[in-house]
Amino acid sequence: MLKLLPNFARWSRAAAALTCMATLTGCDLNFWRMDGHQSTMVVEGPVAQEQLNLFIVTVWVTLVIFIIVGGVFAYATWKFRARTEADEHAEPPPQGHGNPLVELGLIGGSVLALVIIAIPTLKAIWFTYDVPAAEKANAYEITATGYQWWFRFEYLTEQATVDASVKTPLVTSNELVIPVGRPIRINVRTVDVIHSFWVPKLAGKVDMIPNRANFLWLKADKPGYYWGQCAEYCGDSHAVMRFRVVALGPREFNDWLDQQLQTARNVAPRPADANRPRPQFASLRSFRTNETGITERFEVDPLASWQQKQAPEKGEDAELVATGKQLFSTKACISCHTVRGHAGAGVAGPDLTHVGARTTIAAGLLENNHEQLQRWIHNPGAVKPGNKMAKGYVDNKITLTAADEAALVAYLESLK
Amino acid sequence: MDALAKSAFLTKDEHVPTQPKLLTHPTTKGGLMSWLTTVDHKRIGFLYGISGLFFLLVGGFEAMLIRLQLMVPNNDLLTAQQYNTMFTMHGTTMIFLAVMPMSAAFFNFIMPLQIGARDVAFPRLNAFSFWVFLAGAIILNIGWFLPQATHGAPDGGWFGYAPLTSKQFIPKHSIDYWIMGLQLLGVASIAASLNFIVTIINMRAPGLTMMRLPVFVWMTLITSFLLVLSFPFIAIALVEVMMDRQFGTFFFEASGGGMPILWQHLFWVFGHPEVYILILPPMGIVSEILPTFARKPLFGYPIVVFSGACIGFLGFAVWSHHMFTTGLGTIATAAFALMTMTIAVPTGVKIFNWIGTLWNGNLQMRTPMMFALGFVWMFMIGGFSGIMHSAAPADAQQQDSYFVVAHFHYVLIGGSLFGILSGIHYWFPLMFGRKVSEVWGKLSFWVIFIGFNVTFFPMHFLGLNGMPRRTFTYDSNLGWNAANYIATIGALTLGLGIFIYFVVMVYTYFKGERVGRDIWDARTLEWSLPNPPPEYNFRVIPIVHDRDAFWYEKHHVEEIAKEKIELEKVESAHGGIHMPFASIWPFVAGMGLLIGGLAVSALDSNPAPGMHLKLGLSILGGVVMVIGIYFWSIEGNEGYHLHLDADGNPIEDPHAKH
Amino acid sequence: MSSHAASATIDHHHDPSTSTGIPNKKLLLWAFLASDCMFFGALISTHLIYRLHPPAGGLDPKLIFSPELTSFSTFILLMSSLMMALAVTAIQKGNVKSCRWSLLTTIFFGMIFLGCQVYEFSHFVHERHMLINNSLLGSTFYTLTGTHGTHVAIGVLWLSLMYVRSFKPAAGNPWARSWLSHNLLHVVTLLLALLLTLKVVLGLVHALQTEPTAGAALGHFFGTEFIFLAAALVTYGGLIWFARPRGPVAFSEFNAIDVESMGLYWHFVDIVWIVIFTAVYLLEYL
Amino acid sequence: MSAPTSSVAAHDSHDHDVSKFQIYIQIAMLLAVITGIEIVCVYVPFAKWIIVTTLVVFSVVKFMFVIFYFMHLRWDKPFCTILFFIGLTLACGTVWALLQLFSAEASLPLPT
Ligand code: HEA
Ligand code: HEA
Ligand code: HEC
Ligand code: CUA
Ligand SMILES: [Cu+2]
Repeated sequence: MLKLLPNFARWSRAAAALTCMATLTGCDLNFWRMDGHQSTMVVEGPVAQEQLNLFIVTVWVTLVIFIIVGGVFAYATWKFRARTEADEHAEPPPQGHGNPLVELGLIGGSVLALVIIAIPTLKAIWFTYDVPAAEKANAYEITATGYQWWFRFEYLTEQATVDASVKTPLVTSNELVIPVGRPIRINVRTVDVIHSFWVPKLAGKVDMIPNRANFLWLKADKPGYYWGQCAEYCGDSHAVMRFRVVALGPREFNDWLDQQLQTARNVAPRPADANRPRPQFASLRSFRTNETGITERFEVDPLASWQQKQAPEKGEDAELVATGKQLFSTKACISCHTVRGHAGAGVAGPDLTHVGARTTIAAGLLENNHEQLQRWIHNPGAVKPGNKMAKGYVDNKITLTAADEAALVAYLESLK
Repeated sequence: MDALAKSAFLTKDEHVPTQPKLLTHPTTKGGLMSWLTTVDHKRIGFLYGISGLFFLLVGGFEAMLIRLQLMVPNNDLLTAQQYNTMFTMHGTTMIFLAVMPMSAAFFNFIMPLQIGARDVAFPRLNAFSFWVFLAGAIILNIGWFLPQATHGAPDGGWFGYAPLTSKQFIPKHSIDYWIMGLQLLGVASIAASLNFIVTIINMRAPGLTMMRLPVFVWMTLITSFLLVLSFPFIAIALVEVMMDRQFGTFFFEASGGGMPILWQHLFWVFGHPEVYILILPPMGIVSEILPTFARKPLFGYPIVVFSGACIGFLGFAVWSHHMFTTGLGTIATAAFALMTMTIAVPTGVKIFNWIGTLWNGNLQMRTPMMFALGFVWMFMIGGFSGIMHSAAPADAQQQDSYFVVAHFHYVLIGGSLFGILSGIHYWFPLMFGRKVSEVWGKLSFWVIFIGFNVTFFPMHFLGLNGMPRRTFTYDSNLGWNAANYIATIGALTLGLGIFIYFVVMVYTYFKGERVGRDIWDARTLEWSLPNPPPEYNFRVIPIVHDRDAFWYEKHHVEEIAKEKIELEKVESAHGGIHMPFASIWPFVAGMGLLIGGLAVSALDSNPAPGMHLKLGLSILGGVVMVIGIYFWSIEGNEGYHLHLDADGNPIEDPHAKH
Repeated sequence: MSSHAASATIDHHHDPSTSTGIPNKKLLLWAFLASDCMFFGALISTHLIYRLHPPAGGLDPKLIFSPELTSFSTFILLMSSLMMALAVTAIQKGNVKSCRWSLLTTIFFGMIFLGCQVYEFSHFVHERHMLINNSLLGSTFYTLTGTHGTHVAIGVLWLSLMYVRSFKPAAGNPWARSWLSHNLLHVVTLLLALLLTLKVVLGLVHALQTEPTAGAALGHFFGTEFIFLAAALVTYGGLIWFARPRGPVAFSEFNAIDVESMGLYWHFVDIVWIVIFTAVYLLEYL
Repeated sequence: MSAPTSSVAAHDSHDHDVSKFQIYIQIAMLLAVITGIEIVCVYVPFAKWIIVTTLVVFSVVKFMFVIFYFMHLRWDKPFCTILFFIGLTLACGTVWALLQLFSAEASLPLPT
């Protein structure tokens, strides 16, 4: 039996070599690549950068210790192991009990290593906590509120038009648009359970905790489209509670603001044109529960996709949109949603005033296009388990025909 | 004066009246009844061990489902609900029902043997602890077998952050089971730990001073202290959520001014010491195994002991490092970050001393040694990622990401579990008189070792690449596909490894090679016993002359033999070996808690239908428990005396009292 | 061994059968009390945190608490501690009778404390409208003091069992055979007596408070509580009957450790109250 | 049961017994008096911190008297004291830390 052992070792060595080769020659098993949309290793803002720098310090310190300690450990194991039968039965070695000097030295060394980590840690704690004093004046304040399972963003300093006389702070959801180069101070709040606000490329997370006035700050160094996600377990659909941050240059940001501050857009009625093709919706397709909601086209350049979304859809069908607008009221959508300037003052769901100008819906889960919109309003529960809109469908007994859905989608898409 | 007889233990019921029928002591030595009534610390150890291993499989199965779900993006093997239940139960099961009871198994089985005691200080309390543990385990898991819509297994995460656990957000009873289950597990742990503390402090063999205690015993002691001092906090926290859920109080209810953050503090005041509760016993085990197979004493014994105590103490001052992202403010964050870092020092000391133990040794690479060495490697890596977490700003990116998952599985599996698996291998011959085959043992080690690293190493990268934990699904565009796929393959390998491990153990139990006493040429007292050790453990209580007591005995054979004869004479003059009576009452009391606990958590408090049933059953449970405790207290704690023949077999003498 | 019993003196501070000389039970209790410190630490911190950061519009404890009653019950608890200490000294000297009396007094004081608490709670609920589920103050206050009350109640139960235990007949005593049923009945009678007394006294207090004149109060009291009063008297008779001398008992200075460990628990409950009294009640009046 | 470990201790502890009764009564009186003073203290028009400190000192004194005399720590092996004080210190430390944490500005509850 014992002879099997060396064989086994040889096999496993061979297997290990094979696996390494396979991985290296790229069977796409490149698990060490850390450049995804939510990477904390490729960052775009000073807060995340500070956090990354600190992380790198800890990596180096522990790596050096690991190499030293591990080296000695490996050497000891190798050097003093019993190799032969004779070794096995050798006289026991000297029964030494320890050496206080060695211990003290090692303790001293460990403390030193910790000091190397502690200093940048302390520095970073103060730096990442709040907007640096020098930049305070320039900071832009936003309140982010977590809901099961989506995010609401309130621009405290921007007054949006409701009608000629009434203004309210600007509210959007699930896509947070910020100006590049300005520190953003975000108050994080929640209406229900604990959520967490996390845009890895811009800053580490801060939890949204009931009855607690948390905040964080971040800054985007360059224009971009950043992925974010709720990072505290908050119930059924925690995994799909996502959001986006779009950072724009000052001019673009102001343009965007101007557009947002206006009330919802109305599609100008046009003379009926029998030749113009009406938007076609694929006959209702049943999606798999967790089928991906994002297309590859979108992937290539999300920021460009976002910019495209700002312009009105081509070939809008005013009639259809008008029907949709009607349905939006009659089908009780308004009980939860607000479309500023149109109908509805609901606050249980995301603000939909400019929903057509977003790239994603359902809290970053689905791309905002006809298919996904229709998929969403057809049966939100199938897309996002347990979500509150599905519950609303049950309570309010909302039933939509295919034609209703088409109209609603057209309406939603028109809301730029 | 006759000191033995003076013990309050023996003399109290000096004039035993003829016992009423109800109080006759059970004497069966076999069958179910003997297990329900046993007060023998070794048998109780087995009960803990078997339950722990069983729940390791359960928790492992849950882990496999988790990994299979995450194998590919947008997978729908499990629903969101099922997945959330799965990781909650996986975490809770592994920590409270697998690793802790397996540690308790060693505390029970090994610790009294190592200190030269015949039993623990309070044998019936020990049995009670186990039955309460079992009741807690049953309540925790009962939801699997009940309607999922209204009951279901717990799904609030293993640290059950308020207010998600409130009735408003999870109206199902799943959370009630979680609360009650943990509460009972806490009772069990506190009772058991009090017992161990008294045992270690008071029941040591003569000559066994504290600074001669085997390191495993020291770690048992420190762990027990951590348990009795940390569990109260979670107990109170659980009481508070329970009140919130059942009586509408506002402890964690923001609408009434409550602060849910308080739950996090109360939980982690318990939670952090808890992780040291999970690691210190395996550290003790490894500190036994390394010297044995290096064939030299532990390097720097006093420092290892002291650093263990340090870790335990510091463990109470770092809890907020789990809350770095909750907006503690700069000062608190800095304080907890620095405190957390200091823990690296005593822990490092242990690592250095283990390496020092190997140095100049004569290392015999047997299976337990392989697991122990694996432990040191893996724990070190896990410790390093712990240190990375302690840098609070960096942790803002890592918290609740797979980087944390990687960290704690390195310390929990690579640490705790490896330590326990090595302990099983090490003491198997003592427990069953059979030895695991080296080939199969090493095979299982390598499969587990490789599987483990393949599973969890990539998770570091996943975490840094922004994958949050507790997500039942992920999109394919985030660069997480490869690592998740590999991790799942690794997990299957790991599962295979554990499977082999189990099969080998079962095989060995029935068919393994029989071995004699002390097959490892070990150093501590338990190896001086025949295997399996007799009910009474020690024919004569030994006198301890040195730190590695048995090693000393083996090198001073004649002196010890003479001494033993003397001691035996003295002891038999005092009536021989004193044994505690078996008793059914701890079991009865435990079952009362089970019934009451189930009733309280399973039934609705408001409107009527279930109300009477609930009240009735809760009262029934209470009554059964009180009956158990009442009879337990009046049956008295006297025992009987054993007399041995030359071979160490008890001579039948059923009437021998005292 | 029996020769030993005669050899009289035991050292109550040294048990040679253990490694440290501390009896196992005593050590168990001290370790448990260390753990209990953490229990109450958690409860008290919860209460204090919410007192220091109360919700807007929460209840004001100043308008709710009444220092007179609480001071009284604090005093009572202190006295019960004294009696407990005396009980231990008595049994250590082998003075079973004196120990029994001290135990009974301790139980009695403990019951008064519980009575005060029951009264206080019902007063707060009915008169001051502080419920466990209508305010954060109610939640933390009732949970904290209720947990303490539960500790006292367990203590009373333990004391009662110990008191009854002190009648356990010694071997050879003809009563030994029916001891179990006797014991059970004795316990039940004692507990009944305690509960009935509590009920009656609370009834009396209630009557005195609600009725305008003392006469009316008495009338009301007898009207509603007569049955309970009668039952209570019966149980007292029962207790006296159970306590009649019945030959030698198996309760002596060897049981001192049992009484002493129980005492540790009791005193601890008392000092926890000292802390609660200061932190929860007194500080509110500043 | 383990075998005897140390020689039988000298029986000198009995010297205390005679006076114990007296001691207990005196302490009980003292405790009652302190409680009385405490209640009066609350209404004295001194600065708040003085009164709070006084009250805390008083309850610590009561606490110590009870554990050292009524609970015999004074006459017992010091180990009991150590054991209990481990729990006591940790509990006090944790309570203190929690109160501090919740008083930090960042942790105050939301204004309503
Ligand atoms: C066995 C259990 C165990 C152990 C032993 C540890 C040990 C440590 N843990 Fe870990 N931890 C967990 C179990 C454990 N942990 C669990 C379960 C969680 C997650 C809970 C959850 O969220 O679900 C967690 C989470 C966790 C966090 C929170 C992460 C987050 O959620 O944001 C942090 C933060 O500081 C942390 C830190 C540490 C540190 C510093 C140690 C130290 O004790 C490690 C010390 C060891 C070493 C450093 C290695 C050896 C030392 C040397 C060779 C000396 C020289 C080294 C230096 C000088 C650096 N752990
Ligand atoms: C001691 C504790 C312990 C142990 C041993 C383990 C063991 C394992 N754990 Fe886990 N784990 C935790 C404690 C532990 N875990 C905790 C506390 C959490 C956090 C929970 C929370 O967030 O609330 C967690 C969370 C957690 C997650 C994250 C879930 C999420 O956040 O979404 C994952 C994902 O991969 C995981 C995987 C595994 C795997 C693959 C194993 C493997 O080691 C398991 C190996 C064992 C077996 C496989 C069983 C034996 C074999 C068989 C039964 C035979 C055949 C079986 C098959 C091959 C199918 N664990
Ligand atoms: C009971 C309340 C409720 C009703 C009724 C309701 N919704 Fe919603 N809606 C929600 C909630 C809550 C969300 C956010 C869900 C999530 O992402 O978790 C939402 C999300 C949406 C979104 C995605 C918005 C975004 O930015 O992510 C759209 C579009 C939408 N609803 C359209 C509709 C339409 C059309 C109707 C009527 C047919 C409707 N809703 C009815 C509550 C409701
Ligand atoms: Cu919100 Cu997770
Ligand atoms: Cu921790």
